[in-house]
Amino acid sequence: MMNLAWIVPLFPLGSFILLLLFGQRWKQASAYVGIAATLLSLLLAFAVLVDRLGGSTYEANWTWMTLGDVTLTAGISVTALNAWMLVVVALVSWLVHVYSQGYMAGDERFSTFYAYLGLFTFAMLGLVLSPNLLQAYIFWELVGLGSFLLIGFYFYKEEAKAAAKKAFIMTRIGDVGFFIGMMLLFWQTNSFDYDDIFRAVGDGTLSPGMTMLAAILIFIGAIGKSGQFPLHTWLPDAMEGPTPVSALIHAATMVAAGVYLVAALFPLYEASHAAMMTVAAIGGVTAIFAATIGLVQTDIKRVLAYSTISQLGYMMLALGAGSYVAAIFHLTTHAFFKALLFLAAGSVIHAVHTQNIEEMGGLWRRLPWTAPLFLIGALSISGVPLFAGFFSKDEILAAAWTNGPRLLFWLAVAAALLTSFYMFRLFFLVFAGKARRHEDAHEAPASMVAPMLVLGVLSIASGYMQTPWFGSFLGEWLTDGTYHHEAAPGWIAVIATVVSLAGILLAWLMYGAQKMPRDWLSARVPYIDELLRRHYYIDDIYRFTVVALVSFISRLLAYVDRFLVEGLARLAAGIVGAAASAGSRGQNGQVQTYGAVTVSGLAILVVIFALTGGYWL
Amino acid sequence: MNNVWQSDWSMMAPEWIVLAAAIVLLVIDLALPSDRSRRPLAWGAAAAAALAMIATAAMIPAEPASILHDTFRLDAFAKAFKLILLAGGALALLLVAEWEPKEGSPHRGEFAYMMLFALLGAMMVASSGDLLTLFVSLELLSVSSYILAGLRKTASASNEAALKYVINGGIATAIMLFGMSYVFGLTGATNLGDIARRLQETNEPYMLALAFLLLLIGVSFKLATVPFHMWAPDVYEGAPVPATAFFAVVSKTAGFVLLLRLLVTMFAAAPSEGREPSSLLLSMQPVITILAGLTMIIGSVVALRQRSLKRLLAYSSIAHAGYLLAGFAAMSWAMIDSLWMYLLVYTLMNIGAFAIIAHIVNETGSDDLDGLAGLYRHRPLLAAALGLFLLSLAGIPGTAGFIAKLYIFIGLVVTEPGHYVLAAVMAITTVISYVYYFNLIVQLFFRPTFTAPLGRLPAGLSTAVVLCALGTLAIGWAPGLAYDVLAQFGHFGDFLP
Amino acid sequence: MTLSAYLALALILFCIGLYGALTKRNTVIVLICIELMLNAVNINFVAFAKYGAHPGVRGHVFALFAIAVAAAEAAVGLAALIAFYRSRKTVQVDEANSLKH
Amino acid sequence: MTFLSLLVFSPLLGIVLLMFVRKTDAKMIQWLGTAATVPPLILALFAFIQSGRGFRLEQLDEARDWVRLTDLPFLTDTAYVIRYELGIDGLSLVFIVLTAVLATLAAVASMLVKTEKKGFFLWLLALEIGMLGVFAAANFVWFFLFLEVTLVAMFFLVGKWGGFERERAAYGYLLYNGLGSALLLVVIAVLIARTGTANFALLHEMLHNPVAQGQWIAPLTEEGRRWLLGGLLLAFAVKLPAVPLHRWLIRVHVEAPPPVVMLHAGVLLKIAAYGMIRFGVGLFPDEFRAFAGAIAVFGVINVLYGALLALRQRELKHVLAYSSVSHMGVVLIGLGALNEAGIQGAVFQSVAHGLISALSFLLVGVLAHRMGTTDINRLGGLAKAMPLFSGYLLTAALALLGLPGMAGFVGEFTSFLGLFQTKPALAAAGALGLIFAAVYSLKAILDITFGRACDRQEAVVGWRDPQVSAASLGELQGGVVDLQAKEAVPAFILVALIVAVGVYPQLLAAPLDAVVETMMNGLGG
Repeated sequence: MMNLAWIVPLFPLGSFILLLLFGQRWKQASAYVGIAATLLSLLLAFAVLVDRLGGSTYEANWTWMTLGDVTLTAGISVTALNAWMLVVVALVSWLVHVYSQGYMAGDERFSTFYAYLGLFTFAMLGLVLSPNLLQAYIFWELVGLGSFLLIGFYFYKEEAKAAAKKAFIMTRIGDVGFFIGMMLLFWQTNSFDYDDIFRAVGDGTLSPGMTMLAAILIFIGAIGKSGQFPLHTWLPDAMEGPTPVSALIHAATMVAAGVYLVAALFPLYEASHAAMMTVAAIGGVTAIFAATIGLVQTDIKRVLAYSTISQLGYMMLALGAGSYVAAIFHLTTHAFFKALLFLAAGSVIHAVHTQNIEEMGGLWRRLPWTAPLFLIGALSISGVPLFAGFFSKDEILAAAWTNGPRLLFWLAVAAALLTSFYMFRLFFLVFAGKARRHEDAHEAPASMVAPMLVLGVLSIASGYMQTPWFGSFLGEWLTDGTYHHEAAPGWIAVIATVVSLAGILLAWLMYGAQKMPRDWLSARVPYIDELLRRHYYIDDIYRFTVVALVSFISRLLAYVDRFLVEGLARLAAGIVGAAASAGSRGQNGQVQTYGAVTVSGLAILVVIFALTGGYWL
Repeated sequence: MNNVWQSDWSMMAPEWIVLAAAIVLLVIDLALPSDRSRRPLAWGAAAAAALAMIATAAMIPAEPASILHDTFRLDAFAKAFKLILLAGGALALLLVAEWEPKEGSPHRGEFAYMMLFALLGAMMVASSGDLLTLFVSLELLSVSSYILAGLRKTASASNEAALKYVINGGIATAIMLFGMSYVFGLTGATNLGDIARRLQETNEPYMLALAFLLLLIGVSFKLATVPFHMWAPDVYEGAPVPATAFFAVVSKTAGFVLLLRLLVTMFAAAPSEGREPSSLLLSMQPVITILAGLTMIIGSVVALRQRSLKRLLAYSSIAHAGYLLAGFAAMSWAMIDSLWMYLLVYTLMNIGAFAIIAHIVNETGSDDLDGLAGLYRHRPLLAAALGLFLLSLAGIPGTAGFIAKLYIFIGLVVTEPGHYVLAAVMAITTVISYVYYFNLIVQLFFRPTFTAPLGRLPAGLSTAVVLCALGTLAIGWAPGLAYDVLAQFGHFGDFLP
Repeated sequence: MTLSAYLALALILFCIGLYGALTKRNTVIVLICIELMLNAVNINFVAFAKYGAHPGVRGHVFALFAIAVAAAEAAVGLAALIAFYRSRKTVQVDEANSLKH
Repeated sequence: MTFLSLLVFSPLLGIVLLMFVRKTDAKMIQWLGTAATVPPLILALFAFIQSGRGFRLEQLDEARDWVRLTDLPFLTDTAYVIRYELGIDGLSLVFIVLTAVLATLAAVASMLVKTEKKGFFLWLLALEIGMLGVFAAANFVWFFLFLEVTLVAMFFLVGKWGGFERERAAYGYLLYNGLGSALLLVVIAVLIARTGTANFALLHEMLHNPVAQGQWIAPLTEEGRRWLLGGLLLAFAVKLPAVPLHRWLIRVHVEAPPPVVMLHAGVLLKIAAYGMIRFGVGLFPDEFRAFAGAIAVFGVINVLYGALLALRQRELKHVLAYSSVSHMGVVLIGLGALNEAGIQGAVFQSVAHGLISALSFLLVGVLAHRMGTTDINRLGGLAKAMPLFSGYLLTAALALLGLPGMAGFVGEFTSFLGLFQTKPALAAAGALGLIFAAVYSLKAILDITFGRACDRQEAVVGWRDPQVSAASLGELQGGVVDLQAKEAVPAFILVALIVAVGVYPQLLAAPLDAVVETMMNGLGG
């Protein structure tokens, strides 16, 4: 089946094209096209995965472009990682397709929505199948396109417009880093193929300096796409998109692409300690940084967005700490529980028509399916034992302890505490307490609940792929059996459990039981509260530095263009014009002047001749 | 030496034709009642010029020869340039035929035969082998031209033009003659061949150089090049349009003929005081180069400010004289070839443009360039023809002007070292000239019209316009036509006596 | 008398003529000055014909032709002046300035 | 064979037929004018397909006697013989196909031109002849001849059918390009004078074969060659245009009628790229090396300068104009790289920008027609009223910013790939332009299509295009009309081509490969 893997992305592409052409006519039926296409993809992806379980790999290449003696190829490769990602992406995508049928019902651009979803799914599946950097870059940008289109889906909202633009541009900044890194690698190795690059890293063709430079540059791409500090600001704004989109793109798949990319290029990173440390440090900082902001958000989706950033930081930390398996493991579990959380949040929004958690409350009984499912997700992300998040997070903490700097480990622990706190702050504010408004809130239709159920199951079950007790299926598989679980100290699991429970307890005290005043901290250190509410002023810093600088240069150049460049041209024209006027005035109508000019011309020539004696010039 | 009566007078057939026609027309003009139209006389004159042209063409295969003690030479050079002079003359005479100044045209008969006399003078210049005949025929051209300029007796502009022409022409004649007297003094000969031979032995470099400069300045009057160009705009503006066309084309061609006959023949082998032993002509190359450059610049720059069409074309003709002088200054082997080609093309495109301007002046009495505004709307073909001539004057490919200019360029850069500065000046002034040529095109095609629609083009003008347009297009797209004719002259290998 | 004396005379005469032609306001004087320049040339021709390196009759002939041509030119010049006078009622050459720029 | 002559001059048939159509019969003129662009399109596509199937393009070479400037006895029989010579290779073919396609689409888009359609189409067809001829010429004189045909045709098209400042724009075009052409003419004259030939192949032979160099009429020193190449590059830099010689482009983009800009931005700017490759790299490979660094630097300056200025513009046409400057910088980057990837990149970028700018200006034309303005400040939220149009506009913006899967990416990617192998630091600086490209295109297009809908009356107050106003003011009373089928078809074709090239660049790479390889051999490596 692996040789058919190239068909997997084509189903959603077909859905995209069909819906673009006929969507207006099919209206609500468009959903079935999208669902069917992604289902086919999912089934085929499963088949590929099963095939891959046999242990073989598959790679196929076709000529994309010849440049003299260099042939650039396009192709697919099915490795353990790719096959795995294929299934995760296809699965989440399919679930979101199903969910959206209910969520987006009645929207006048319903078919367009499904078309865009198809485009995105196509790009994402293409990305994970790429055998070379160039192709990865192409799909990398295309998933960005899908994200951009879907964020701007409500185009008539100024906020959506701004968010879409911001998302594209911020990720583009990262992409340019990716682009340059990729080009440098090609310059050095004359190939974009992962295998060739790894070979060059291995045999020393690639100098250590260049390895580091390229790795870090490509990582900038990952920073942009995965919303890592300092290019994370687009991700919270991206919540302007419809909620299913947030679940699919900005939680489960696209934002994880950065993690995937670093994982796919892992041998390159492993060769450079500095690059690994960069990845780890950025990941660790992002994890704690985003978590702190998440504490004070009042928009349900923004809390989840910051949580996503934080969790992606975890994955980066894992990669930087050398635990490729932990990163992918967390990527997978996160995909499931974060998608679940978003879909549940979508269900809540669908029910109450607001995103402000201050206006919610007491929805536990009104949303009998959504609430428990949300709880599962929250427990999972908080790392409560027996839920999926616990296992993957534990793995990361262990990796950080054994390979990373101690500081990063403790940052990760602190982030874990914060995570469970803000997740349960969210949970209690939304579901517990008295119903504040929205007496008429009611549960979502089955098409929305069903995908959540599936994800709920996965949010628990997916953790058991890799546990201290039942063996490391995922690790073995991803590393072709060479995986050996590094025995981390047992106390790490204990600490993880303790901090997550502590966070939940604290949240319960403040928001559930309301035993503690909510402004306990903000009243004491208001400036910290302000700092967090303003997202550490990152947007403002950008506005006053980078944006100001660019617009200053731009204005400067505009003046140069208008006055210097145009001015020089006008000056030349002016000189000719002035000469014309002077010449015209010199023609004064006096015939004797004309004669005099002639005679003086003659005289000048004679005098020069007399002086130089014929040695002209 | 053969007797006068034994000379082969048939060699002068074109001259005889023109002379006879001029005298016959003169007589008819006297005899004809004053109320009869003189238009047929102009047509007759044009026919005579055309006939003379055919006669000249028929003589092309003949070996070079000379009669009258080598004062009249019929070499390839003479034939080639006579063809251009006659073509220009015939076309200008067509303009004369339709000349309708607002005070009436009582002197059209005179116009026709005076122009024939002037043409005769120009032809004789081309054939002269002697300083004396050269001088006399030049003066025939000049004096007739003064009269042509003043033919609108009652129009003050015409009078003023004639007066200015005479005064400046007189000064030019005196300067040139002064130069000739020095040449004569150094050699004691008046035959150009003799002069050239004896100059090789002269040891008076300063006097020789002075003579050269005097002659050069004297000739530059006819060429209308720096420093003797300033009369041209005034005279061109004041003179009747057919006369202006004649000055711009035939007079200028004659000037270049004179330049080649006089300066090249006499000084090509004369010694000089230069850094290395070379001829005086070559050592004077920098002077000519500078004058050519200045001419191009002044002509094309000052034209930018003109509103009168005639005056504009006057400056344009100065600029073109600069291009031609540049071709001369290069002194490559392509010199005479490229000048001939350029003058041929220049004749066609200029007369064509003047024919249409003549029509506008006839109809509106003004030659302001506003008169062109919106011409395209009522007279699209006329506008297209004028557009073609203007494009050709600007040297746009697809017209004859380009191919001629290209040849000048090639001549400029084929020498070692090449005249790159001059080529650059020529290139830049060409672009400057785009401004005023295209300004006219803008008037023709883009602007709305202000004036009453023009009437139909009369027969004489339309003949001229059609011929010129066909020539301009044909040489533009199939330059082989013209170059094959040029090849007949064997690169003027028999030019030097 | 040597050749150079004649040549100097001619040159001086030429310059006087030239000066007059370029400065005098009366057109008749201007035309006379042009005649002066042409006569300077004639002196040159005759002097060269008599004392030059190659004495002969050619110089005289040339001078005769020059005189004839000068006469023709003067005639046309005066005719032009008369026509000009008719339309402008002046013979001042500096008032012939309606055509300019 | 007369295939190429037929290809180049077939629009002449349309010109002749149009002469006989009544001025007022707008429908007939539109129909005939469009139909006249079809024969060259068919012939060009035929040649393209045939060459893809292994047909050797040299078989199409044509030569006919045209003029022999002189037959001086000391010259050889072939010296100074200028023949009418046409001949194409893969490089020319790519551009010819581009020209033919865009000409047809521009003719279709000309339906929005309402005044004096007859004259418009006459000049449009003349322009097409010129463009086709430029690429088909195998001889410097004919190359120049066709180049000047485009110059005159553009002068008329801009000066007569342009916006309010049309005459100024036309003059700017004329003078800048005239200077470029004049410089080019001097170079051509030197080459002809010294070698006695204007034929590309012969010139190549004369310049590179020591035996042939013995037949030179006058020597051409090393230094002389460098000057010639410098002149060539400067001449084409004006036409490209390279900063700081770009001001004319801005005005032409703004003032010219949109169908004309489609051809101008789409094809005419590419003549410069073509010329630099064909003559710069083709004739003076060794000397080109010395200039490569400077060209690359200018390329990067172009990219950044154009992009940074495009950021500030609030008039859509200005944005697109500066983006053209920026995109042509990528062409320079490719050339400056001077390797296979770079040169192919320059060609890709040329083609890509041709298609993309044609699409952009097709849409600009529609926008100006519907809204009476292209001022971004007066527009907004169009996606509601004109969803299809906005979709295409967004597609154009994405293509403009070099989205992978579209042609622009292939051009940029390949050019940068080239430069990264020779001057990585410079290339990295240039890559920053990719960010700015995203910013300016999205900013402009999203402000028009997304956000709050603009008030239509308010938008119209600022109309400035006299050509469209008369027609659109009448329609303004009614609602806004989305993209009509006849407008959508050309847009769709362009999008399809953009995507086709973007997805499968081998389509273009295949015909180019042999040409570029020959050039690389000339470069000695």
